[in-house]
Amino acid sequence: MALDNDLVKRYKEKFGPAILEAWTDRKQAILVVARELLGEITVYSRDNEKFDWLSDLTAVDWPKREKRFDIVLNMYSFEKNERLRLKVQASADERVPSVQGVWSTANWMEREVFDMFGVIFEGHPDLKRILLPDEWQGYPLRKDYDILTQDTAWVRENLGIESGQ
Amino acid sequence: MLDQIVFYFFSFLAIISAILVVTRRNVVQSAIFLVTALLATAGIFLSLNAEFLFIVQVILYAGGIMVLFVFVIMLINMDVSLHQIQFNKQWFVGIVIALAVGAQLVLAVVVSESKVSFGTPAPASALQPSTQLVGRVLFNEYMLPFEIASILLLVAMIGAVVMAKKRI
Amino acid sequence: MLMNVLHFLISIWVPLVCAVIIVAVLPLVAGYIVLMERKVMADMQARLGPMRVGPHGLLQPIADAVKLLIKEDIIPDEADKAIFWFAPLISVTAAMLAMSALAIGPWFQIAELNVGLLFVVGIGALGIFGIVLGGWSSNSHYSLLGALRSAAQLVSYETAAGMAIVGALLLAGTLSTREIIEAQSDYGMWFAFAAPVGFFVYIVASIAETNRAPFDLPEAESELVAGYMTEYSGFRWALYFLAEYTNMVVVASIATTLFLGGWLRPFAGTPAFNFLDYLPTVLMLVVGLYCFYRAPKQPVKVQSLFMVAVGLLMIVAAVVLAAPLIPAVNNMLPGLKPGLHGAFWFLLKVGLYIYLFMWLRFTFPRYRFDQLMRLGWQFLIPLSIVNVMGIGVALALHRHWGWGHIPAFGLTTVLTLLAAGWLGWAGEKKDKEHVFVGQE
Amino acid sequence: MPDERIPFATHADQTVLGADEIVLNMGPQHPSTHGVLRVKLRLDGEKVIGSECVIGYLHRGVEKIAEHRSYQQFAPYVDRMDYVAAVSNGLGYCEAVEKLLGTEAPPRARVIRTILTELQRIASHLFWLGTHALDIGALTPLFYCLREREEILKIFEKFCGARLTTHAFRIGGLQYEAYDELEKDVERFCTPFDKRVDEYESLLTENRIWVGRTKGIGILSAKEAIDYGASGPVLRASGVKWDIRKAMPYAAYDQYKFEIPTGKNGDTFDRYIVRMEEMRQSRLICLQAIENIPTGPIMGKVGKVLKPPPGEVYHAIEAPKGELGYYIVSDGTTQPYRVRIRPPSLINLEAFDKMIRGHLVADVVAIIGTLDIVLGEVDR
Repeated sequence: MALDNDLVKRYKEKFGPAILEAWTDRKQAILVVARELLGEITVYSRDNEKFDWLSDLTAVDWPKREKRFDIVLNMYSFEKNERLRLKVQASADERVPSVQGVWSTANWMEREVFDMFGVIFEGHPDLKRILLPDEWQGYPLRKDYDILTQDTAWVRENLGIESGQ
Repeated sequence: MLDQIVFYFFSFLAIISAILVVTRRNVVQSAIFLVTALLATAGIFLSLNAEFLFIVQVILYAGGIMVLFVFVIMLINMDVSLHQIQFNKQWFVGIVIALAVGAQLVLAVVVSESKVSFGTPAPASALQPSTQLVGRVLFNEYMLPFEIASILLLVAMIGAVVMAKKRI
Repeated sequence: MLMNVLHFLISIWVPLVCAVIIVAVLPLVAGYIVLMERKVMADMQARLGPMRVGPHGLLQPIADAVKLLIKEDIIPDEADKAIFWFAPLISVTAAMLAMSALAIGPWFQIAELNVGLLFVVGIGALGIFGIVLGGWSSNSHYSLLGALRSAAQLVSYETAAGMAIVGALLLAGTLSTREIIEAQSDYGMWFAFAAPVGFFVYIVASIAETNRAPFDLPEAESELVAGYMTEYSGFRWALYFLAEYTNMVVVASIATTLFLGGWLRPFAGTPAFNFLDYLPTVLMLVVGLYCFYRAPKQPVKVQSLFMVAVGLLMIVAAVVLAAPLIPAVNNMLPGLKPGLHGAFWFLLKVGLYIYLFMWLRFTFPRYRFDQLMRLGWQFLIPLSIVNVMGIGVALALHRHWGWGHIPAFGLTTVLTLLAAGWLGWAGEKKDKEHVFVGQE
Repeated sequence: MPDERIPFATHADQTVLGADEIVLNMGPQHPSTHGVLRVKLRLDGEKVIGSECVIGYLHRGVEKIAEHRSYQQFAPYVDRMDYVAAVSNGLGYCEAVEKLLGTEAPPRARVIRTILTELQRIASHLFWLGTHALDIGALTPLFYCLREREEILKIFEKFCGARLTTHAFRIGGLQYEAYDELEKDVERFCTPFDKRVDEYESLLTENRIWVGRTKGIGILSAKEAIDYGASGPVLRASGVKWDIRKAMPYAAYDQYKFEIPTGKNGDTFDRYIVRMEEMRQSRLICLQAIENIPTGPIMGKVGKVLKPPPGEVYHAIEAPKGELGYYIVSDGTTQPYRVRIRPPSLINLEAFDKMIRGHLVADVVAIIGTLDIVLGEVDR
């Protein structure tokens, strides 16, 4: 359901074409914004719209789309008691501006997204794997990642036999 | 007889550990042998019934000063000194001086024994308890030197604090 | 010459036997203190503690010792082998040597030294070498940090403990352990009542010196794994534990000797309390009868038998303790009563003191290192110095102005407590001004 | 042969005093890192001047597993994240999927869910208190806490047969009717429980050592807490009065009266006080809930095969550790397209570096303890 309330109007007024889409899903507000302006939009959200708490930052992979990744930011405002979801789309070789400078908490969340999806965040101070070992190959939460590939490769390399899986 | 055995045992222990202190390269081992030497000396005091001296030796030197030594040694970087080659090798001068001092000592003993009579030493077991005596002498006859020494130590302590602490 | 040696040996047979008893029995005692600790802990934490080996876990220490003996003795590759090897021995030797000048009852003393108490304190402090060298030679960060903490802690609290001891020594006027106890008999009161502040300082300092909670930082398992013992295993590790528990016995014995009247019975000078003489016998009897009562309820027959054996042992002990109370026996062997009952009272007091340690351990959280140091240097050491001055004043009032004991000591104790209050208040105030580093 | 050992690691740069920095590694096998957390500390003497948490030792790829399971099949997996508070995890997941389906659990199921979740909060806080106190050196509270937690686990066992990883709820409601004495059991546990909390407090709150070890340690101001995304007791102890149970009520929380305890200084002591008070409030909620459990069905109208319409939902609940969020994307099939779990432990742990700087090594365990992390949830 398309969303067109005061909030969206304010965003559109401020950033114009950078607000690509706005709708609600299960009564939850979602804004899709331009990737390049993510930094400015988050600062505006935090300071002017009082969405001062970043509760979550994650990604979703849609391999069939041209821009396969959705970077999803869940923000919350203590003042308004309201959540807002920002989405940015990026293709595999596009860089997403880091929001680590806006919310310190984004540091590890972006590392996790990099770890799991291979999305590179521009301006992140220490972008490296967080949950998986540093030498891990591939990005597990991508839809085209096959757990067995890595598994068989590991077994072949370390045990010298063919994996039975 | 037994006294002599005890005495020679402690003396040899002290001398051997003292030699090891200066010849060991590993600082920690040197420190341990220094403790042994000090304790052996303390043992000689004890065999002479000088209990107070004995315990002062143990508490102050072995217990107090050496703990600080070991403490400091552990904190410094030991591998540096282990690999250094000593550059001021002056064995010759050292030996000459040592021989000279030794000869003087021997001479002194020989000369004095012929001139001065020491008298026979009292058997150790006949001595009075020494702690009270030491205390009394220290606080009556040598009151002033004792107090001067304490003040000196106090000054040293305050100085150390001032030097160590930038801001008081 | 052979005759000489023989003669010498005959002349020292009592101390020799005592020494053998101490060396042979202390490891066992340490094992049972561990068991007692686990039982006390279990009791305070609403559980049972060891129950499997022997009835009520009575054989647990022996099982533990066997386990530790047959365990592999691991020496890290990077360790300084020789020092790693003998460091625990230093600790144990120092702790056991310290026992030699202590008088457990008028009969049982290895060496009556003119400087007895100084000897105990000085030799006991040598154990620190074992800790420092062990920690250093393990070549591990945890060990080294633990050893450094331990050394710093021992040196700091040694000072406070020493000053607390000086207070009691002023009262006694001697360093010999035996004469100190006799002095308390002359005063008609234990020094714990004449110098309560000194006693308090000594309790705190002795806990810190033996690395017990709440001052167990050198081996704080949640921070430094096991401190200086981290790399040790098997019997070498057990030796450190033996040293620690022996040290506990040593400090408890010092406290008993100095402040709790040594082998003296409570109210030793008051005939109205003479019924307390029967307490040792009654206590042993009660324990023995309880063993008999519990014996049939043990699940295994061997355990029942063992329980009966323990009960019998207790009854025998009761009979032995009761013997000097019979006038005929007492007339025949007049030394028996002070000897046996003295040892009983001494050990009882030591046990209660150790129980206090355990109680505190299971009640309090752990101090942090800087807090520990602040407590030692800024509170306990000044307080112990004030305490010494207070006792000096009291003695002067008593000897030169003829005050009674109670007004003289009462007055100075109140003054010392005031000083303690001021010290605590000032420290608190300083704490509040303290800026936390992460918080500028 | 001179030995070439280095008594102190001295690779780091020199500080002003000329003393060497040490790098101390804590964990992953360390008694007080609550599992397999590894912390690299840069020390100047005993002072911590920097830290880095190395996590992932318990990573099981829960989010990937979700993409290959049906909605119901995935429900037991979430119990394995925060295994100290499995019921809360289950509640969050079930409610998120219900929201995605556009249904709601019937009132009776919601009240029972509330009771069990609050009991779980008490159990989780008890376990936190015991281990936190143990880390700081107080041995005894742990056993008292486990004694009470045991009672709660017994109730769980009676309710669903499992004690730890309960899988107590089903999508749409409950699978089984509550057993007969549930109300009585809960009442028997809750009535004396406030006295028990007082008992724990009497061991710790006034204790000088405890206060000395926790006051002023690991301070997180309200602004910093928000910046670091902290939630739950960590956020509330910093003075932000925010609780999802009040702000965006779920289950049956809108029916009950309770307070949100907050702290002032945001230090370890305040977090301790906040959690203690939360246990009391949870007890009150339980007592209110058992007074009036509505009758009726326990399972809503959901089919055997769940096919939520395409779309996405983010649903968060107030787990014992903080905001536990589920972001589920559906593509209209029986399996979720993407499940993102927002783990409160992980995000609270992120503030660790900020909190530890300038403190001593001994405070590391205090701060890890006060963050109340469960590595199963941090690593997922």
